[in-house]
Amino acid sequence: MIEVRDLQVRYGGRLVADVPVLDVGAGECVAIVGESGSGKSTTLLALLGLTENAEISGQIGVCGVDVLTASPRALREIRGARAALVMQSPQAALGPATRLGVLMRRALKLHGRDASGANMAKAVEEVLLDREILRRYPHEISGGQAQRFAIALAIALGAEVILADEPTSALDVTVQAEVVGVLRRLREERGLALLLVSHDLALVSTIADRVLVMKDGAVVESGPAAGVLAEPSHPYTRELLEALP
Amino acid sequence: MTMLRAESVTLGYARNPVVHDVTLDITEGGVGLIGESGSGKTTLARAFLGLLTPMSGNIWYGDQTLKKSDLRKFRKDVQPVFQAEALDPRMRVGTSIAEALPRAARSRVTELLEQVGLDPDLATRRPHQLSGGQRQRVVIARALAVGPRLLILDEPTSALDVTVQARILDLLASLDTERLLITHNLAVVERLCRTSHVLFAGRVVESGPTGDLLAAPAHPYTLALRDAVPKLGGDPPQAKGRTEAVPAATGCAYRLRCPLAVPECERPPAPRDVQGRQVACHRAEDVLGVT
Amino acid sequence: GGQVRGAGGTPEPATSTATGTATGGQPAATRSGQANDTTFVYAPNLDVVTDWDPATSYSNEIVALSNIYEGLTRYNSQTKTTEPRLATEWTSSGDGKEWTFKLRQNVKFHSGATLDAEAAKKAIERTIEKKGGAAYIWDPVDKIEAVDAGTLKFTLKYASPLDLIASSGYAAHIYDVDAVDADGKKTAGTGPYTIDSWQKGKETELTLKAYEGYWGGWKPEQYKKVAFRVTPEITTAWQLLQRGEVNFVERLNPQLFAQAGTTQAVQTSQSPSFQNLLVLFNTAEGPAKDVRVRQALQLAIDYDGLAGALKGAGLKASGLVPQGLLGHATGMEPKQDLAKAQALLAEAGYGPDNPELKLSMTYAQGDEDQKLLVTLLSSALTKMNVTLQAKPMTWSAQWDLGKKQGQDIFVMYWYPDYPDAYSWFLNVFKSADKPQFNLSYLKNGDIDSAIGKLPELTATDKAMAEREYGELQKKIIQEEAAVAVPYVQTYQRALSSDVRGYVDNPAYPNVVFFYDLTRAG
Amino acid sequence: MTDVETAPLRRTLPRLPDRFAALGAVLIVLVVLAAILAPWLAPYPVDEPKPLEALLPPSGAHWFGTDQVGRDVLTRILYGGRTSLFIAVAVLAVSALVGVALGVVAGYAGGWLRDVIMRVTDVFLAFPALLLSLALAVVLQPSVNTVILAIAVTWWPWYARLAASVAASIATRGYVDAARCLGVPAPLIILRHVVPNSLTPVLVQLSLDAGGVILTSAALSYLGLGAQEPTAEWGLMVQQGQTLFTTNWWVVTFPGLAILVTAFAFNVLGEGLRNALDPRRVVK
Amino acid sequence: MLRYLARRLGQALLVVAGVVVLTFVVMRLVPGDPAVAFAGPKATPEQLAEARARFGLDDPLYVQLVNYARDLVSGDWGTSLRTRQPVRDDLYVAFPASLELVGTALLIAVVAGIPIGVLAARFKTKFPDFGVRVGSMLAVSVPVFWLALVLQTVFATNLGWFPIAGEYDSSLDRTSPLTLWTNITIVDALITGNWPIFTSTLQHLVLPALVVAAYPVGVIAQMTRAALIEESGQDHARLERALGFGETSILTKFALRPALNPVLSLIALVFAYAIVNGFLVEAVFNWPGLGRYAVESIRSLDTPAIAGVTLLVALVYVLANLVVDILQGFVDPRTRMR
Ligand SMILES: Nc1ncnc2c1ncn2[C@@H]1O[C@H](COP(=O)(O)OP(=O)(O)OP(=O)(O)O)[C@@H](O)[C@H]1O
Ligand SMILES: Nc1ncnc2c1ncn2[C@@H]1O[C@H](COP(=O)(O)OP(=O)(O)OP(=O)(O)O)[C@@H](O)[C@H]1O
Ligand SMILES: [Mg+2]
Ligand SMILES: [Mg+2]
Ligand code: NI
Repeated sequence: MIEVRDLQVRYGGRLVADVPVLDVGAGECVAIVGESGSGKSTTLLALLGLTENAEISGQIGVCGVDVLTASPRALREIRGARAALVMQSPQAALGPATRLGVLMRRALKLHGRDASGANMAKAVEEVLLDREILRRYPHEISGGQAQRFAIALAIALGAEVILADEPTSALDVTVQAEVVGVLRRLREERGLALLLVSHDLALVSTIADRVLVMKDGAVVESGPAAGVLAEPSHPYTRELLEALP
Repeated sequence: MTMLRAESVTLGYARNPVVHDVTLDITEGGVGLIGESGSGKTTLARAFLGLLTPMSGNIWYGDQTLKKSDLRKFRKDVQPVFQAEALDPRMRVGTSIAEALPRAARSRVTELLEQVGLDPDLATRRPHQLSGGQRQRVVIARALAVGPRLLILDEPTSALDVTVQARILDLLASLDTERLLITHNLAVVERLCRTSHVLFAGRVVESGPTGDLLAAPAHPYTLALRDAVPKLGGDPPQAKGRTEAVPAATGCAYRLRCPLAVPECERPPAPRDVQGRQVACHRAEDVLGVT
Repeated sequence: GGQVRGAGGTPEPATSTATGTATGGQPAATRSGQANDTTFVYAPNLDVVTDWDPATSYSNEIVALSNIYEGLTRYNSQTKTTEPRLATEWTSSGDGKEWTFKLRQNVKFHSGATLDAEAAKKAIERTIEKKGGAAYIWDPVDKIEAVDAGTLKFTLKYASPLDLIASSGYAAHIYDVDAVDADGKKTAGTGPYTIDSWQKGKETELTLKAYEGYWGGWKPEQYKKVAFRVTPEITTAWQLLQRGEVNFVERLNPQLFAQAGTTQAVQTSQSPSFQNLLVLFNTAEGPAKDVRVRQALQLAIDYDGLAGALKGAGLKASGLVPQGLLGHATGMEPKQDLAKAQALLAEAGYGPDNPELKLSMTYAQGDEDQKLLVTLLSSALTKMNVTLQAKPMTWSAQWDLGKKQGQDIFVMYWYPDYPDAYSWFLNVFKSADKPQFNLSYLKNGDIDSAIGKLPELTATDKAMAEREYGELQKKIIQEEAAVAVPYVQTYQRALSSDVRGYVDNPAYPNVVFFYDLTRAG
Repeated sequence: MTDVETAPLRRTLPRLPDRFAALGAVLIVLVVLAAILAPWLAPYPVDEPKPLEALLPPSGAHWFGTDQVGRDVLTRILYGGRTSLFIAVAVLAVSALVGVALGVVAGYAGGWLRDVIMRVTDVFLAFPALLLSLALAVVLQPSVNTVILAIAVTWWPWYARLAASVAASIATRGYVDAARCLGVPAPLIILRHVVPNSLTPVLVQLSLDAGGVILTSAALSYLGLGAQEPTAEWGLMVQQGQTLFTTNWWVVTFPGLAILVTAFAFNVLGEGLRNALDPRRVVK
Repeated sequence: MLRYLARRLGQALLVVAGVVVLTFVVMRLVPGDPAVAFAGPKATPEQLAEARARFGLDDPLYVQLVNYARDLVSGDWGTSLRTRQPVRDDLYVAFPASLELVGTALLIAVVAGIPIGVLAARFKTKFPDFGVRVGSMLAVSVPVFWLALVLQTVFATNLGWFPIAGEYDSSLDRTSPLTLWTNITIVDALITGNWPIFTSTLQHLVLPALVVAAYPVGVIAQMTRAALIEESGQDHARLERALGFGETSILTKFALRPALNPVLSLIALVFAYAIVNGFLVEAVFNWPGLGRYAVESIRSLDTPAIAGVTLLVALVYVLANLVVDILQGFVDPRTRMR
């Protein structure tokens, strides 16, 4: 689903993300962890070509499309339809003046998908939301609902991979549990690939197959989740683990 | 010994109560205040600091209500450590710390900075030139400047990276002041507080010794909270009940989310003693049975 | 339900466009029709009518009312005599205290009533009673008698030129006292026009239509409709005139007037007025109490520069009384003389080597010509270490202050209510305990008594009166130096070139007698 | 009112975001220099009418021609800049001082005090600046000082509102609470913390408003309610030349352009500063 | 929502009360005696006394204020010293004409300003954006009275494309008289199907409306641009991009509505501003509106008339703000919560 080689992202010449290898296969869940400013979000956005005024080098393949050389049109076609994004701040990620249903219908039409009410309701119900939510505005729903709706969008569009940038860090733990639960279920039932960015090692350890640890833009350690967490080889990873209560 | 005590306080903004009839003692050994976002933790903290006047009820400082007490002494005794924008962005941090010190005692700034583990040279910097952890240390230093007996800590570390967070917690643990710690991180309370109170929708739903509380919650909300925390390498956290429902306006505020709710819950539960804890739940015994 | 704009108006028979077919907004004014279909459009710069009552009216509405109402006589500024109007002939007794007017026969008011001596008597008596506006002009009248239907006899308290008084543009109208309507719905005059429609605040505020029963009768080439289109901006008015959208503009600036002289579609008319500018010095208080200061100020005014900058809109004055009126004095043209002014100031203890002299001055807000005077005078005085603190004010504020003697120099225009020089002397220079228009606060017994004799002289011995006027002006201007008279305004009118028969009559400022006009070919 | 990001001034001030703002800065420097150096730059005395040289068209001797009493238009435009800038500075200084003082107190104190002050500003705000200035200018004698007073009377509430909203948001910041808990008295907190941190948006607003004040004062003078003869003022010049526009275009064109250029320069610079200092906009 | 409305209304009423007091205070400070202005320059002392009594100028100030407020409420806005008509009647004629002019101008401003803003935001930092920024900045910086003169001279006098002045050809009053319903000429002409007056009014409107529209077009374009750029930098725009929407459809489909919120609140302000700008323009174009009325009233120190205009404009402003507040609820659902 995602194949990254020698990715380097620079802002004004400053290297902020340097990822030699990052692969996510179908049905797989890969997590990127690291401290604030270590380049996690940047990496994620670069995958969809969403960074603004950044210089990017290397190779990025998403669902078989070479992101760096693809035409804007081709890029737009994979965005949403095949690779979907879920962001950190739940409500801010939804346009304030657009009803959720309207947003979903527009997105479905854009990609030529079935925009019938039934189809939309089905997607919404799949993430344990009431179909009535489609008539609401973003400010009328809670954070957890917003995140689940973002996931529902991906489902309705038939995305094959979900890129999630700290999807639960703005939520309470009880709500976080619910969102994580939905993600996990989708992965199991639909074989969705998941690329998850988080700073919560404990959370990552519970759902990710593989983990990348980033510090100051560089990947300092990567490997199967269990292995990395059990026997960290890099001192920074060790420090992270020790800091956990 | 109780230093500060909230007695049946109702707090709110512009006549909308957000904290209802809460009674809470700040006792020795650290007190934790846990609750989800918007449950009124900060509001309560501001009332303890005398920054917010209760709509009803009283804050007792020793044997006097806060309104009548000697505010100068109170200010010396109780100091806050907040997270957000706790430092004036245009003031050198040294000046910020010295703000409360008498002119003669300005030299203590160096001493204070060293006490919180900072290089005294940093005194001439402005907040934006410091890292998040350094900033938080400055805030603590400023609070310590007047020699308080009690620190009121409102999410002192939640915006920090875990590694930095751990060091700040160490620093806090090493201080010999009393503390009221507000957080939604259960692990933090476990470490720093002997007693804890769980707040839900502006009401204390459960209080007791932190260890007991987390080992065997007696309130369904405490239980959900505990089980939702991911454990390193453990199973994915579980959601118990519905998380989205807004707090109920009548009866038990938690009943719309509660997996154990029964018709009886439409009657507001009074706090009662269950196995050494104060719990406001009709089904506390059943909850204890689950754990 | 809706109401039709210009209610009371008479819509033209709707031949072309009642509601349907669009005519595409061609300016309808340019549509040619028969001559008597055309509307004569007058472009006033302010309100057309503020008072519909002919007894008290004392403002801009003189233009409209002079075409709706008539007096017993009318002043002819070219022959300088009064001419018959509602009175066909009149005689006065030798002592000037008894006047008999013969009234025109077969004159009907707009109300339908017939004009007779009784009606005329009632009208004048009502005007006197109302005490509004210019009613004071009838002050000499002691008694009015309707001798018979066609004869009106006045007995006066003191000799006065009653034929002149009766020609006044204000307060001398003869009207049907029972038909007066202050709301402007109907008119009570005998004149050639009546109201067609009136709506305050609209662009075309007032339209008049011919009174078919007018005693003078109607010819096809006369204008039977008149519209007043309020146009405050001179340039706009000028452009509308060029386009033929208006026919008459009462005043342009010198530059536009010059341009008008060379524009095909436009003709111009220029004639001296009876309105002059008075610069009154405070003779009672302050630094100007010193006659030398007043004389210096007189000499500091750049009379020729002012007249030059006015480019014909004003003519250098000679004395207080404008040309064309009995009492006008020739050879009194003032001249600037800065050296002499400086010398006088030095004598009075001012000037470059002495302390600064500050003089306060008030003048009319928004009057370009007065502003010109201020600009020139203040820059001339600055060089003599005199600072002119000139304040433009609205009339009422300026006048309020003036009545309290609050300024050193008061600038205003003066014109007579009826064409007689007496007005300048009686109102402006006769002493008064409570100043009304005596804003130089002059108090001189000799002058007062000389002024008192003027009406009788005018009525009885014109040559003697002429001499007395000359003497008085010398006293007031040269000896007392109570006033400087920089210029007499010149009326500069512009009108469409196809209008015939326009004669400017300065006795009726800004009035166009529409009945006298015809439209060429 | 939106709350305003109070980016520390020091960090961002020197950098203007783009060439557009730089253009404004350059224009302003030119306008200000021209005004300051007017006595040296002007080719003729400012107030010496020569009626016989009235209305000369632009030529080598009079670049912008002469006016209706024969004064050099270029000279009067240069001096007019002094009048306009003086008015702008005075108005903004007065309104900012009054407005910020009241606003900060209202915003910090909150409660009924804030309500009272805000209702009063609402009343003043209900009058568009020009309108109340009109009414005031009628009441007082028209002059430059009247214009300053009249405009300031309608302008301060904007600053009061802005300062109140900024101060209210600052009053909830942690450092203000901290200072209160340390026992710092309220007046000191206002002076030490609230005012300095409220200044950035006020400064931005000041630069944005300069153009507006210049336009308003010109409009008042144009209506005859502002500067008076013989003061050189652009709005007055337009008004006096108005009837001459079709015959002597230069009398109106140049003063009008002067207003346009100056207001433009200030507006551009103001926008630039706002973009640099205050990315989130304050709706005025 | 209802409670919010009620509170908002209460606030508005409070402001109106303040406006009345302030107007009264300002007007009582006028040095020229209104009685003098009414009775005319050559009035006798008796006439003056009568005028004083008529205006109640001999009562104590607070009595005058109470009377003033009571009269206002009962619809008596005083009598104009200049026109000698009830001020309310004068305003009733003048205000609709202003509304016509300002309304047209605002229509132009919205119809032109918002698309221009969208264009600039779409091509931000490119040439069209630069053009829009310079253009809109010039539009807000131009002195309207000057612009009015220039446009009138160029397009009416020299080129003859448009009529020079006036609201419509007044000779049409005779050929096709207009039935009044709203007193707003163009609206009445439209609803009664009076095409000659309609087209004539339209032609006469073009130049003055363009002049009045200059400032609103400028600010609306600027504000739209800025709000759109801000909105398109928000998190939700990133999600929309991630869903595959193009820049243009993000701007028009998602960002525009929330961005209109600040634009809307601006319109209330701009509306009042435009009425006042009309004061400067109406005189030049001889538009029979409030502005011309105000300017003439000011020149003749017509206190009741000035007070009337001031009050009316302030009321309109308060009302406009109220309407905008309510409208905002429709444009941006978030604001309904308050
Ligand atoms: N648009 C941008 N322009 C310039 N620098 C940027 C931009 N976006 C991010 N950066 C910089 O790139 C670095 C990496 O940022 P990034 O957002 O990827 O970190 P992160 O790991 O997601 O951190 P966090 O946990 O705080 O979200 C940071 O130093 C940040 O300042
Ligand atoms: N200044 C304020 N004005 C009005 N309402 C407020 C204010 N501050 C907080 N509230 C409201 O009071 C309630 C409790 O807020 P409080 O800040 O005490 O919650 P909290 O428990 O500290 O939440 P968090 O974990 O997010 O900090 C919330 O519903 C909040 O919206
Ligand atoms: Mg990030
Ligand atoms: Mg909080
Ligand atoms: Ni026309």
